[in-house]
Amino acid sequence: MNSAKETPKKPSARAPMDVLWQDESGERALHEEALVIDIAGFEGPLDLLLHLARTQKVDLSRISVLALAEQYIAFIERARSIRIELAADYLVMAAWLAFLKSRLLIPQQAKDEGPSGEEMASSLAFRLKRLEAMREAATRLINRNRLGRDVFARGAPEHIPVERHSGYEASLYDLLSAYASLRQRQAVMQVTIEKRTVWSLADARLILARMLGDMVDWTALDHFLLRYMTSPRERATAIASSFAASLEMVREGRLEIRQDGAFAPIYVRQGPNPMSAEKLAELEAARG
Amino acid sequence: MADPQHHLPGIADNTEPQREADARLELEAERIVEALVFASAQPVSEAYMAQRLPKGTDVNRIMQRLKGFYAGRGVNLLQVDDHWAFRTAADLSFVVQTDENEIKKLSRAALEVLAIIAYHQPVTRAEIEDIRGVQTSRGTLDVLMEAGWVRFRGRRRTPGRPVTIGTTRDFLDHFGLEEIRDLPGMEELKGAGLLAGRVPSNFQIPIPLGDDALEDDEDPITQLDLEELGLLTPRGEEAE
Amino acid sequence: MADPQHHLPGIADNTEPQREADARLELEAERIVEALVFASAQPVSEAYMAQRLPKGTDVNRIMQRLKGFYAGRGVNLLQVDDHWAFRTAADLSFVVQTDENEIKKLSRAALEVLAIIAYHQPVTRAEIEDIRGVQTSRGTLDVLMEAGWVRFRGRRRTPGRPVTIGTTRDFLDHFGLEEIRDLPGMEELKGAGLLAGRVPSNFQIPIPLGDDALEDDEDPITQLDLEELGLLTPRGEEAE
Repeated sequence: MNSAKETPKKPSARAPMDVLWQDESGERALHEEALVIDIAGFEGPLDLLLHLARTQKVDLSRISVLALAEQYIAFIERARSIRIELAADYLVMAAWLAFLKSRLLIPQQAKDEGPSGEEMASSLAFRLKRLEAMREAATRLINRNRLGRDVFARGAPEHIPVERHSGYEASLYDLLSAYASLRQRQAVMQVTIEKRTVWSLADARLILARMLGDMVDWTALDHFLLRYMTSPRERATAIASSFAASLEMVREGRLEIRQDGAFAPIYVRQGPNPMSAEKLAELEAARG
Repeated sequence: MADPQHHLPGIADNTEPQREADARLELEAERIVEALVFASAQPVSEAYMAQRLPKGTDVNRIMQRLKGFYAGRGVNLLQVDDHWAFRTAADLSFVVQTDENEIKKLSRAALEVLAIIAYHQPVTRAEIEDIRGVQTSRGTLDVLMEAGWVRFRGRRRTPGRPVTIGTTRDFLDHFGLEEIRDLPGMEELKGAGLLAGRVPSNFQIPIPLGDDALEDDEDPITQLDLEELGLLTPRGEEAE
Repeated sequence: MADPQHHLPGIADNTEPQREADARLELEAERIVEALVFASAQPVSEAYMAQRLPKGTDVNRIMQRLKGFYAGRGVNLLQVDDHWAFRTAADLSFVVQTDENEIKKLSRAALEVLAIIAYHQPVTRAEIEDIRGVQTSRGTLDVLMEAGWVRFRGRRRTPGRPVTIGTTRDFLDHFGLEEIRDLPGMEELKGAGLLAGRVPSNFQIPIPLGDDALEDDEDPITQLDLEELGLLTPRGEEAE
């Protein structure tokens, strides 16, 4: 539940435009089961709330905000219990609704600052009504007679009236997109993007092999790797690759490995079949 | 040009030829604007037509009359802002339609954003996001701008001077609207206070502005907007 | 369809509603062909129209009548073989043709240079080239000057005293901006999807300085300068 990013959206899969165009109500055919799984289909928490409100089957001005808040929170809990990644927006809304719920249930103290539960509830109801009104407006708009679909312009225009004196045609959009793409192009050309350091398995194997000679006794894997870690950012990749390489080397008998418990330090030492100097030279040569 | 109806009776020997001359001039003006508008696929402005007519011609009156003349025909004269265009009658779409008549389909999000811009303009991106309760994903506004339906209008004179967005004349043309006030359901929405950019305690309803001219609305009066909008919403809290 | 005039007299109680129905059908057929011919990019054949009309409709008769209807108007219906097209009346070609060939699309390079001037003004030629990373061809600035969108503002007080360039009032008018600072900034360009979300951390979009007042490091352009720049001679050589 730590995803702060937007969940991937696939509105077309769930609410295809065709539905919106043809279906006046704009109601989406969604049953409860799908709802639980398909959070990605919602365009944010308000969309989800609106959907839940719709299932109350009452006029939006008469919905019970309290019931709605409970439904939403329950929904989020269910989503979390089956480990659906939720965008931060949804969690923030859940927290806000929990706060709203407490405000509605507990009488407000006289000196209490901030909006009352009723104010918050009516603000939420307003926002839902407004969003729904905009959806309906969008549907009505798109169902109007549209140029090029229902209504047509002259097919063989003879003349383009030039209203501007400049004699040149360009829109603000043209101008801005030209500028943005130019600047972006130049920025990409001028900025050297820092190469991300990643330890390959081969790198890790070579480094481990080099170290083998020095290792007299059990040595903590990450402890000796520190020598090779120039920056903390390399830590994760170095440990991951070294660990994978060490397993392979254990299999070959070049290394022994020991860990006393989960998350305890990992120790390594030379195995029964150490790497020969020639083999090491070969590896070094291969790496260049 | 004098309106024939305003001539005084009793000086008939003078008014009769005058009236005829007026009628001839009027017909000629009608023919000229017909030709101008018919020849163009894009709406033609009254100002442009006025330049091509005798000085002082009341273009709008002529256009209104022509509009009536074409009302029942297969091709209608439509007003878009202060521009005019001939378009096939909507009830005949079934005959005119061909396979090539493909129009771009909009995503649900883009359509919603378009409606919000149309009904709430001039509107900032923050306000759009407040209404939808979600961030506008990349490419949504882009698509609408590329279609030529929305544009940056200016900046609001509030802290941060956010850029305001509005619809274009192409938008009106595409959806067959004379002006932005003709948007379906506009009156009801206004009446219900749903176009007010704020919570119900404040029942001030801005009149949507479609004109090109920036209005006083982009003044500190709307300063309340952003702060107030953000305050009671979860998105606003998140931003804090 | 029977022509009403061919009905025999004496059976009036039957012909009156019949005649009305015929007239309605006739008008509907007229409307359909009007729309078809209007919307088509090429002249439309009678055979094609017949397919879209009730069986047995005499297309040619309808077209001939429509031709008469439009004869005195600003737009005429013309027959080419058995195809039909609308054309502006020949005697009105002067109104329609006055500004033929005048509209040109701005080249990509010109758009880029214009945008750089808009955002980075006052800007010198060398700075433009630095931002674009390529040399600006001689004609590009000329085009923008000709369009009336950019102007020489002054000279910068640096070695070589390079000329500074800025936008004009016409530029603002054309692009529907009230002032140059209304140009969207980085956040808005990103929000509109015009700029990718990931730009280098040092990436900046300047706030354009578009005042007529000269900057501190700018000198006004003098008559002498203009001559020196070759601007007073036709299509002057640009100072390289």
